[in-house]
Amino acid sequence: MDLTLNEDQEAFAESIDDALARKYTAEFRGKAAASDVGWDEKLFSTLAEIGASALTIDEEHDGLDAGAGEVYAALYALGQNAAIEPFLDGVYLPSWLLSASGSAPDEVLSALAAGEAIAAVAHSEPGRVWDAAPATTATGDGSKVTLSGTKTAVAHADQAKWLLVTASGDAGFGVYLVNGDAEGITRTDGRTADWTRVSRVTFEGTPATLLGSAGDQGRRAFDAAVARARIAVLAEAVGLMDRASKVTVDYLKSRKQFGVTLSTFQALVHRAADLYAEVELARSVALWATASLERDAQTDDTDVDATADDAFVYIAQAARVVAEEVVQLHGGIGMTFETPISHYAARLTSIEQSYGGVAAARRRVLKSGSPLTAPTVVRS
Amino acid sequence: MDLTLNEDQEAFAESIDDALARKYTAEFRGKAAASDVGWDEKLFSTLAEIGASALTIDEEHDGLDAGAGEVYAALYALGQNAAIEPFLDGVYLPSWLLSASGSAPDEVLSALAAGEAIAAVAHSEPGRVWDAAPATTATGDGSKVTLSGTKTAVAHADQAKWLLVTASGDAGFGVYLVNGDAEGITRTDGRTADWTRVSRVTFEGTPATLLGSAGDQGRRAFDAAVARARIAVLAEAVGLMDRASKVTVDYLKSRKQFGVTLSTFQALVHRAADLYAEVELARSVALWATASLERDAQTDDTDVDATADDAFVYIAQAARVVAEEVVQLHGGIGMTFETPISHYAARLTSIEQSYGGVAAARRRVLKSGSPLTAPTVVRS
Amino acid sequence: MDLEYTPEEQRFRDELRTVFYEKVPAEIRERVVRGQISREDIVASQRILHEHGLAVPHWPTQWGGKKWTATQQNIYASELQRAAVPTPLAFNVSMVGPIIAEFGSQEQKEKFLPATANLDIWWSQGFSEPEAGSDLAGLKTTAIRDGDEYVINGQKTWTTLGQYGDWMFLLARTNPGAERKQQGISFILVDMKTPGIERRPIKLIDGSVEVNEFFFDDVRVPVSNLVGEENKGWTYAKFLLGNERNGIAQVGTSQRVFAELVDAAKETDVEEGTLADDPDFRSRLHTAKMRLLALEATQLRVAGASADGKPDPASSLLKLEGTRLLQSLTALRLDAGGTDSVLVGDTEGTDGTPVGLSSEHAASTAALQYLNMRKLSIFGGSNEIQRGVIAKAVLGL
Amino acid sequence: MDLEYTPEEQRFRDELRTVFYEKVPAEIRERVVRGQISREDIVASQRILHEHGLAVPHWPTQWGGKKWTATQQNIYASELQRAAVPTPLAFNVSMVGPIIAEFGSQEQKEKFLPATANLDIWWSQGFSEPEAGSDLAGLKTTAIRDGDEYVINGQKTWTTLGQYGDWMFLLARTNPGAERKQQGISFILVDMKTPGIERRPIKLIDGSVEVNEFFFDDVRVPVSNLVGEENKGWTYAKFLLGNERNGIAQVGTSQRVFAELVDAAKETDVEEGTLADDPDFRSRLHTAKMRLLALEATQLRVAGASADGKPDPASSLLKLEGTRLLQSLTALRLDAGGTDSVLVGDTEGTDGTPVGLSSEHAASTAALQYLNMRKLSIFGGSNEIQRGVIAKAVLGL
Repeated sequence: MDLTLNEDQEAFAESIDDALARKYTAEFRGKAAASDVGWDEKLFSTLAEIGASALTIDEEHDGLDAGAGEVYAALYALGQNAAIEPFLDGVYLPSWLLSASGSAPDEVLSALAAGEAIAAVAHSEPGRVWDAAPATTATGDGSKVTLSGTKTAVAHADQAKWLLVTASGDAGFGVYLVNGDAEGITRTDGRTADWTRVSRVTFEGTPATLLGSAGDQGRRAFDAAVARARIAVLAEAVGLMDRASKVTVDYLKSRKQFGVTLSTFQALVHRAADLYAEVELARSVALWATASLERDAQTDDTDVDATADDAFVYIAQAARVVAEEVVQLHGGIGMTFETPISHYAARLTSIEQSYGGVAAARRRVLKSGSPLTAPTVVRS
Repeated sequence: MDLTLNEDQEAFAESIDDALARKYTAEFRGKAAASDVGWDEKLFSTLAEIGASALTIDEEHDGLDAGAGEVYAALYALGQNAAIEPFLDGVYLPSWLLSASGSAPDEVLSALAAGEAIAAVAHSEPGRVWDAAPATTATGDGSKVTLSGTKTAVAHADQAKWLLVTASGDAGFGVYLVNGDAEGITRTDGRTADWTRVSRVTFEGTPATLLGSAGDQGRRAFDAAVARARIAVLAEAVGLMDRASKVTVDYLKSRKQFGVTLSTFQALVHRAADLYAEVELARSVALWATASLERDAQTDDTDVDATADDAFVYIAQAARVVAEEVVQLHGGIGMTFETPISHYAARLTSIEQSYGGVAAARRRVLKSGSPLTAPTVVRS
Repeated sequence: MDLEYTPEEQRFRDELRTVFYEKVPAEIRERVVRGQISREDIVASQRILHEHGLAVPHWPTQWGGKKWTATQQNIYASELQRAAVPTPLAFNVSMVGPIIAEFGSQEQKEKFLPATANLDIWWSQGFSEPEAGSDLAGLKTTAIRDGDEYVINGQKTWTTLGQYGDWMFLLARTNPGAERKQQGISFILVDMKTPGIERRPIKLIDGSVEVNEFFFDDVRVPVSNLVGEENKGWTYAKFLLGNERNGIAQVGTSQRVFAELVDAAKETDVEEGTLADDPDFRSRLHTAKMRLLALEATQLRVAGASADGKPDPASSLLKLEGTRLLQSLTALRLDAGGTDSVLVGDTEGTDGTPVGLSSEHAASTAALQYLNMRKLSIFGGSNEIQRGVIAKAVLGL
Repeated sequence: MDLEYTPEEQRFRDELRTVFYEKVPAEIRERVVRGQISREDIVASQRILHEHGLAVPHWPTQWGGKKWTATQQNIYASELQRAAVPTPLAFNVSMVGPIIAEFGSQEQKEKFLPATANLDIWWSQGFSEPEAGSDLAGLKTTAIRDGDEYVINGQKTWTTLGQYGDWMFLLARTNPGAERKQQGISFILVDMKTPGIERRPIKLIDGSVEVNEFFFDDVRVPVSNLVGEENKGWTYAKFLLGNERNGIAQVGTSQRVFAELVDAAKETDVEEGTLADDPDFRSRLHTAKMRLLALEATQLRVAGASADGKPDPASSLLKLEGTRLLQSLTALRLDAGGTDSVLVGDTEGTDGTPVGLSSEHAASTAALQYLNMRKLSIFGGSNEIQRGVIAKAVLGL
């Protein structure tokens, strides 16, 4: 029974945190978000060099073939700095989809592992819930498939060398590989509330290749990859909450009002204590979900979706409480773009709505057997 | 637009509060609850003399034929003192059921109005939800009806001269009048968590008389009377919350820890402010429900059930928060039988579960159109 | 007890509605709903209201006021919010206007009040400073008399919409040596075109520029710009606090947002049926509904109970719960939209706020509004300050 | 990362389970579930545990201890609570026992430890006083030396189960003139049969008598009853604080209550189907479930991280959330029972608590337990104190 990262994983998280913390101010983040690519290319390369891009890819493609613990470490450290470099949506989630398919072109996996390119996953459609079958259609078969439809909230589509697009074809649900510069693609670029670059992408007769198999099996593989991403993003959330609450405690110690520091006001101090409890409890859930994922990888137990939903619902709620409290405890300054705390709050807010959002996750949970199943961390 | 009691109603509430406050200590309440009848007979008579028992009964039976405002005033003042004299369950609710039936014996209403006797309403059955058809059966018709079955949580059944018993007969749901000393009645006496006397009552071939008509119409009349009681008990809840939070504020001002009064601790002071907000908002909802009831009595609008459920759900939630906070802010002393605050908390806890309880009320509300209907106090 | 307005009050409300819904352009009100109004919208709307005598109803009648009852004032605020009409600029109509009307010279009244009511002058507020937020009396900006002028030095911050300000009313120390920190403060009017004033816009996390910082470096203003007596500024500032009971609970706004939320839920398809069928969402809607009802009823009780217009500690209760509720409604809208709600387009609205990527969905600006609405419980006296006021003024703690 | 116990740990757990489920009588465990255990139940259960070496595992091995790992201690506490086995009397096994073992004389150890472990002596705690609750160091009871005796005067309160106490360990001022209030306090053992002690039972709102007040009037105890050094009592008392990390979160208890709640929901018919189908109730269950999972995982993290047995501020976090969660589970059970849950019978249980009127329903004692469980966030260091500890010890505030 061990719910902690091992020494190597801790060291990996620290090396990422070190690389980020030296640069990441609110100003740096703002500039990176506003740059041509939407993140800091140098920093992305630095992190790729210490292995961040290779984690989830097998050794055949020069990856590190690491486990859920390493992904936790990376995303936790990224979260601690509210970093916007696109490892989860641009590398890890695409790599899981590609690997699961068994039919991914080698050069794609190798490029992702090397940090030379990113891919983008295009699944959300405007006004359509995550679990619905895609309205985007795949027509034709074999090497002659084309896609038509509109995807939204596609993270970093403007920089992606490849798009992994979900669509409904004759055989049902499928994930299709599309070149970023393929014909028939129209993009409207925008951003999320946390300043991550996203696009609406329209496909009209765009050539595509089916990854793996279509139909229910394809959907299950897609859902399992997304469940991994849901658990991974919770590590980022815990990193964000951890650092945001520490920054807030520091603020209470230094900021003066009425001639004394805010830490003199017991009402605020008690709220900081509640915040600490909130973060530590959320950390435990994220670690539990990560450990479950590692365990599932070793056994035949594939309850990843349920684990991801359970954990997501809990941590999204904690993320909201923490995001709101850290801003409130900062007062007006916590609302401004120039202080880190607002970026932490904004990113936490986006995470709550990621991969279909918390309300949809709650609906799935409440319809499942989860509410009537006793919780237990220990599996044996 | 007026959501306040008028001067007469205010004066009425004050006269009841005066009569009670002079006597009601935790010790007095404890003794009254442990006495033979389960309340203080002298105090009951005093209150009856100033009109408390006659409120809901028409002038023909020497009642005052007063409205919902007067009932609010009486129950608010009873609540302020955590009084256990049984006006709501022993007089008002029975009188509403009797009056609605159009077939109540004159002597019953007159005795209730005069404060000479009380009646008890027997509807709950063990392990059966409030809205279910009674498992208790009514057999026979005309003057030969007998009842068989078991009722539970019958408030003050041991002192009631009459029982108003719900049962299922050939024509469906009915409310039946039964003499307290009729044959075939077995009682097991107990109490509620707030020390109100209640009994489990078993009927075996007990002679009874149908009140009003049986069937759906009878059930609707029963539900409407209970809805009035639900709204009335909220006035009691607000009285309890009001006085309990004031007692708590006084405690914070006087109790010393670490050499200073508790009011020095800002964390506690801010919670007292939140408590104040909770009570005032709950008061507004109780007054709104009361005003709605008064208005409905003058118009054809009979949305009493929905109003009662909406208000009950809101105030039961507030009651829980307030009951828990006033005890917590008192510390250990708030748990003891010898301090008033614990009696306030216990009574609030019972009210949350009265007339079927808050969970059932929530289920009704969520299945109704209420969640999708805009709230509006002003009707025009 | 009575749940209906009197026939006069109903007539009054209907007249207001006619102006709010028929005279104020629908496009402006639509932009209010989306949280994307511009300076021009605010000016246009206030001028239309003023044209109909509805911009400064609580001012003295001589300057356009109406002598309304507390209930009428309450109806006005609620209906305005519900109709999504931009609230007349608070700095003009609720702050500097009443102060000048009460304490200003006849010359000041004539010069400023008509232009203030018609928004010909856009006023900014110069109260907060970096080291004087919740602790306003800790302000450090000085206005030292030099002949017929005051020379102002210092820094003001959190100046909402200060980028549009023609004039600023500010608090500054005319007697820095005063014993208590509340003493020696004066209330001074400053033409923002005066040399020596520098503005630094403060971008908020949602991308909007709503607040600004101002630096005053030897800014010289005529002594005639002093309002009332020198060193009495703190008294005038306090006159404002608690003066804004009507509308502070934002009941009308929350009612509008609630209705939008229900409409959106009915139109949002989920896995089975629409969001309006989702038990969890219904439960949260009902909680919000009853809180809103409690808030409205409380506001009506308070409005009825103290018609004398004096500051009432109940306004702290209304602000506390009113802001919490409106914030939780924006959170509900965020959750309703799911992934759609965090999307923001790249085209910018007139005030710099980006427009939603998928503007056909109510969700499109949900995350931005959610983040922006965090300000409600901070600005204008934080919720912590309001709890303190309740504890002290109501509970005697 | 690993979610499984080692084979040794699993074997260890299975051995414990055998004792807890097969040796401790089911009737006793059933009474724990209903919140109606008696003195006899506690004694019987502890003796059975002691017989199997499971009453005082964390004591020195010489006196019956086991040298378990942190994980084993954690398994022990969780399994004990889950099985609804009465926890060995904390005053004996977690408080006075470890103190005597660490600081007592050899004579004291031999006289008291075996009897304490076997519950032949029932100990009471004499720490709190009417004016010294959260502020324990403010205690006023004196123990003035007179020859070979201490003469004790004063008052102790909140003495849990003091009605059964054979002996009391108390804190008293042996040097009332000490400079700081934490100084001059000694840790003294008192035979409750000594003349001059008067008990006043304190009835709680649920009707139970769990706590008591004790008055000491010239109570003379031999100097040999002093534990450790005179005037060092505060050090020994602090030794206890935070010592009780295992079990403090009551994870096992909450797991048991959660399972009971699910079973009850499945058996409770509502308007349509059972309570287990009610979306609102499912939602509340799921919230509780995930909080419980978060708590258990946190406890496991903490247990693993600091195996040295030293006081850990994390115990404040575990107590804070552990009590809040268990309290909210009792509230859920209350709501599940509806009107049934407030019923109490007139026959009294062995310890004075009335038995449920409808004991066939889990609901029958729900309201009593709900009210009784309010103590969790008050006694043993209130949640306010725990927040203070976290702020100071963890956050440095």
